[in-house]
Amino acid sequence: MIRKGVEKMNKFTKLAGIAVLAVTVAMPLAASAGDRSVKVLGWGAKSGPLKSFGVNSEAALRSAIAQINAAGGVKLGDGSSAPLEVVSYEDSACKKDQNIAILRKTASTTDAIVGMGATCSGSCQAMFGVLQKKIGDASDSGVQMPILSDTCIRPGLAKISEWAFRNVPNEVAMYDQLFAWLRSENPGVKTFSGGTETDQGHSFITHTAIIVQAAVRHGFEWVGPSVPELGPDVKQGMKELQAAAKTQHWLMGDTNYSVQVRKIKKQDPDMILVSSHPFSACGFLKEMKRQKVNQKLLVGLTSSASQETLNGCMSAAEGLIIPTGFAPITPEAVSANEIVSKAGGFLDLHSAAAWENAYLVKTAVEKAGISATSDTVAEDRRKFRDALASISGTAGLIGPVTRDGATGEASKPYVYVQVVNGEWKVIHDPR
Amino acid sequence: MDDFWFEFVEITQSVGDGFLFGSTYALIGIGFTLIFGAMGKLNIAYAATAIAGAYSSLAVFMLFDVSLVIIFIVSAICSAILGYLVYLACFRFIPVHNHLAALMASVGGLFFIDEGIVHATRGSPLNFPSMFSEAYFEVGPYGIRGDLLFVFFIGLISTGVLLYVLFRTRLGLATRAVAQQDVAARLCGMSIHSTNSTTFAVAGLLGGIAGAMTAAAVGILSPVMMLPLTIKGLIVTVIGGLGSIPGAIIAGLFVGSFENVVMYFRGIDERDMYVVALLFIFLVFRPNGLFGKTITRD
Amino acid sequence: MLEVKSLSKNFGGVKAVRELDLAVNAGDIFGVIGPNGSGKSTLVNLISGVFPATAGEILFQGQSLSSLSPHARVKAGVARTFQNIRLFPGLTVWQNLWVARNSAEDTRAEGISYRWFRKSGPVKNEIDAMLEFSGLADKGDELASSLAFGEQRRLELARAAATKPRLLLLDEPAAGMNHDEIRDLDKRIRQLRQQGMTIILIEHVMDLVMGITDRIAVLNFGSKIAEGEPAAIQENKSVQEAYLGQSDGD
Amino acid sequence: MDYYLNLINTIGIHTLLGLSAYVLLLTGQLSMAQAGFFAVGAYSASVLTVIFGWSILPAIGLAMLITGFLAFLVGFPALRVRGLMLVVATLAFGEFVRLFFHNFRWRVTQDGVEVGPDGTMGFSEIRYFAEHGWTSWEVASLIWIFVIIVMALIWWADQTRSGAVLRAVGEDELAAGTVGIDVTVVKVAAMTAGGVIAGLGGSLYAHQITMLDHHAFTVLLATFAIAYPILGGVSNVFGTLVAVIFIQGLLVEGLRFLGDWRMLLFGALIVVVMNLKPRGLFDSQTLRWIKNVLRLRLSRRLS
Repeated sequence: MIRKGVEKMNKFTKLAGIAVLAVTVAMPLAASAGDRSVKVLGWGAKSGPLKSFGVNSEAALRSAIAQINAAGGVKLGDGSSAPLEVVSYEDSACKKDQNIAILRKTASTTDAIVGMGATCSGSCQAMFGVLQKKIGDASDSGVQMPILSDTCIRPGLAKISEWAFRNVPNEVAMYDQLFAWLRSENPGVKTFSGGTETDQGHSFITHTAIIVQAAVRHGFEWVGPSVPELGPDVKQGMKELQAAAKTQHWLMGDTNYSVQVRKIKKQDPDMILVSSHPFSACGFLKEMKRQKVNQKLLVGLTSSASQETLNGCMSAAEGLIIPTGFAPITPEAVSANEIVSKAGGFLDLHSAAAWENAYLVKTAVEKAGISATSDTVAEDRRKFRDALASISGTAGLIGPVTRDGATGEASKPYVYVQVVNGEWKVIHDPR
Repeated sequence: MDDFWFEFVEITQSVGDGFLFGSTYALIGIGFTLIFGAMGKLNIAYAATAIAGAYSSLAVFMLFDVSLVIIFIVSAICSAILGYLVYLACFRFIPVHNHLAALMASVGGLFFIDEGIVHATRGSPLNFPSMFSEAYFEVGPYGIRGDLLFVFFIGLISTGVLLYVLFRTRLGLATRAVAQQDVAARLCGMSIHSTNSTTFAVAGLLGGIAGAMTAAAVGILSPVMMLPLTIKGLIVTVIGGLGSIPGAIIAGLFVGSFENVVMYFRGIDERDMYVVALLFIFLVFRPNGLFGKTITRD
Repeated sequence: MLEVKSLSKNFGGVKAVRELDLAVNAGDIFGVIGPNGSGKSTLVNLISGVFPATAGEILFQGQSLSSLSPHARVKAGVARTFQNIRLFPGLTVWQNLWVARNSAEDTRAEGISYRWFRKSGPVKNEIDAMLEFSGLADKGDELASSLAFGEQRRLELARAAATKPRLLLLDEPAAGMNHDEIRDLDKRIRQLRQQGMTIILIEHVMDLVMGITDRIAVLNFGSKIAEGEPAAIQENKSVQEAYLGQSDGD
Repeated sequence: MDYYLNLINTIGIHTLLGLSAYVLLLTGQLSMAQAGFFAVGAYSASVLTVIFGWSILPAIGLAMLITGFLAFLVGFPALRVRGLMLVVATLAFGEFVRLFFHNFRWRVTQDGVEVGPDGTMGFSEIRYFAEHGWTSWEVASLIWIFVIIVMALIWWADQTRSGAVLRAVGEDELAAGTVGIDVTVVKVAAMTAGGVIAGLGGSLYAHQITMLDHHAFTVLLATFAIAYPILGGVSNVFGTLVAVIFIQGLLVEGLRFLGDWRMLLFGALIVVVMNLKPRGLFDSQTLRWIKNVLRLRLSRRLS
């Protein structure tokens, strides 16, 4: 198990080196190409504990755009074609004020027609709040800048502003499907319980409002602390559940999970939910292993379907099932995966979305027919935004993505992956 | 009656786990205490050096396959070196009586170490080999984690060694002399700086063990552990009474079990609030902590 | 003026002051002498309220000080200096006096700026007078920390005097001074007495004490072993015993 | 332009945060509670504008009062401890406030949508400025009017005797007591003033950032609060401003071109500065230097 870890580590370092090269080479290329270029600006967490998010997304975005440019760039309004250019990829450190700073910087000091960020749902929530809420609302002095995000996954964020768009999986459908499938696959599994990290908005809300209800919906029986209000509908009994199950929840930075695990073990569920980021998910899983909890099924949060989980607790995570918006199952996905890992990143559900976003931008630009000159930036942004809103579907890496212009949300295909022998394996493909 | 018995078992179990886990807090607390005792200053970067030590030992472990004992030693040594570097960077060249500057510098050190680790690992949590995690003794209704027991004993041993060094050796004598009367000590021809740097190194050794122990007990290393550990360590130091090693140990074990009990009854959202409240209670009723002595100078 | 009734102070087991009785008349310069560790400084700290007495009472002009905090005692009219000088090093000489001056009774003396106040503030004249008194007139705007040792002592004396006390406690003001400085100090203390202050002088330097005081109390091991006119004290057997073999007192 | 105004606003808000710690530092109290007060100010002002639909100014005013009162209450127990005990005690208080808001729920339905603080999910869409069509210029001027007023007041207080008294307490409490300064009053007053200023900063921050949750008010923010006056030096109120510009302007925004290395350099530079200028970037000697330069300029002009 350690051995694998070693290889992984060494691979990181190699790839990191290549990444630096790739980026340094890519930048001048993008700059020099043609007199006109369609500018985009990206940002994410490139420092702080969530560094990997930013690094992976940047690698994906840059490689995808390089690929697009290699294939001739994008068509402009006047029929000519121009390359896409990543003005820069900023580090927002997952901080609200820095995200807002970068947004305003992008909007006011660059010709970028779309901002592609950012890591951390809380930061996005703040950032979206700075945007103009309704298009063309003169009384609203919010920033008018289209944002296309790959990582702000907390439910229902894009509705904050009509300028905000996301390309994140629809977790409600994703988990609904997951438990329907698990139900049919494992008739023996009846009861379930589990916990989440209460200081991370996304994990917390997804667990208590979506995942648990979805499990209930498909006939699994909640054996945690009794919550009579719990029901099959999204958010049904959410507050009661949050209150009742607080003694089996944890925090992202926790080091001791003995009480939580003991409580869950005592309930002896067939299926255990660990709705948490790798940092604490690993701690929790390891504690479960120590206390020899013997569940039949182990279900995780989509954010944990990443390399970090394997780095953290390969063996303890064995058998962990997670629905995710990405897996190298289609030719496109496989090749994208190779390209991005050459660029020093890993393709997971977030960075894959970043890759898709590059192509989404291409489609929207060509639909909008922008002129990409420095004096038409404002109207280009507006055109781009409307085009983006009008797109009802694109080809994602693992299948068609349908978009809803009104809410700015996407509904992506997804697959179910499981940790098998220390690797992510696709165990079911509902597409 | 039956479920009462059950509850009782569960509660005592939680207390036990917390108690064992508290030994990591205790070690961090001792580190703060040592440095405070020697210089009257707070080295905020201390817990960070501890974790950093564990990280570097992990790197060693990944490069060549070594036994767990080695890991602890490596971690201790690395953290000792880091501790010394922190001393050089944040304390050595700052005027002795300028506490604010030293405090701020050590904060800078914390940021630097934290971000440095993130930079090296992309912030990804890393698997830390937990020694005999299979050893899980079932004593009647109770379960005792072998590795936590081990952690606890390592904690005891290192503390014992530390106390011996402090009260039975010349170095310890010097340290305590400097701590009590640095001017007088200087007059006796002791070099404040060498004494202080050794103190930092010794504290670092301890921190390295604490870091490795925490990592082993959790099973992973991640940068998000750093800040909570720092805060817990500080709380433990104050509850134990600034500058009192036995105080720090007892406070550490106590806080560990206390927070577990609160966790058991009140849940995660209130756990830390109660720990903080505990600190306030101490500050109100025992402003000098468990073993703190009132220092009166005119 | 000041009455100390069976005053005691214990630090843990140590009895620093035991069952002490004193009576100081208004306008006197009252000397307190005694070997090191005889409880002289403790007495000052008790009167100025640095720490509370274990037992006994301190009456100042008939009212008890026991319940008052240090600053309240200053307002009541009791000021002090410290054996180891305690100025506000970061403040200018003038500010040191300023801070002390106003807190006596009138607090309305706020100004627009330090410079303005320094030129034409309500109590400017009095503070300048104190500056004169301390002989630091030309150093008013320098930081207290930049002063020489002797100057610092003078400033501290002036600062204590600036609070307009009726009773002034001087804790070894001559410590570490040379003869000229001591003569100078002697002059200053007499000046203060002329301004109507009662003074308690704690000192090792015998010729200063003997020359200036009206009455002297001798402490040993925290209790009074003698009291009387300087001349009488010099004759006193027990005092001589107390000081026998005592090589200190400069 | 918008970006630079935004940066200027951030600098203004953090200056207020730093000044709230500066006032306490003058009396020798190193308080890690400022982030807590900042949070209280932020949440109360936002609740007033979002839930009660108040206009911004009265909301800020009441938020300042609330925070000030809280700080006043905290002031008394804070007297019992000093030095590092105070640091940890106030740190604990800040954490307590943070954890309180982590659990703080107050949801009301306004024309169909739920608004208000929602525990971990935070308190989003505090869009008073945008909704009322404030331009970035207007926002910036509002913030900086407050900043200038506060700086002017503190600068002035520092000139008057009150300032001298604050510093006297900071330098030697015992001596201060024995020259008739009521140390209790001074310290509690300073704590209250610090609270009011932090409350002001917080309420401006909330409306600038539009979204609050407990992550924003961690020990990190408390550390920044004390870092500004320490880095800037307490010899002068402008030191704090200089430090804020140094950290927010240079280290955070200015070093963006360094990419991943930016935050790494952040800590290192703090260490370097503290070693080179332990009494702060803007300490008395720097001040003297500047004065001399100005005087030279003047004399040259005159001659």
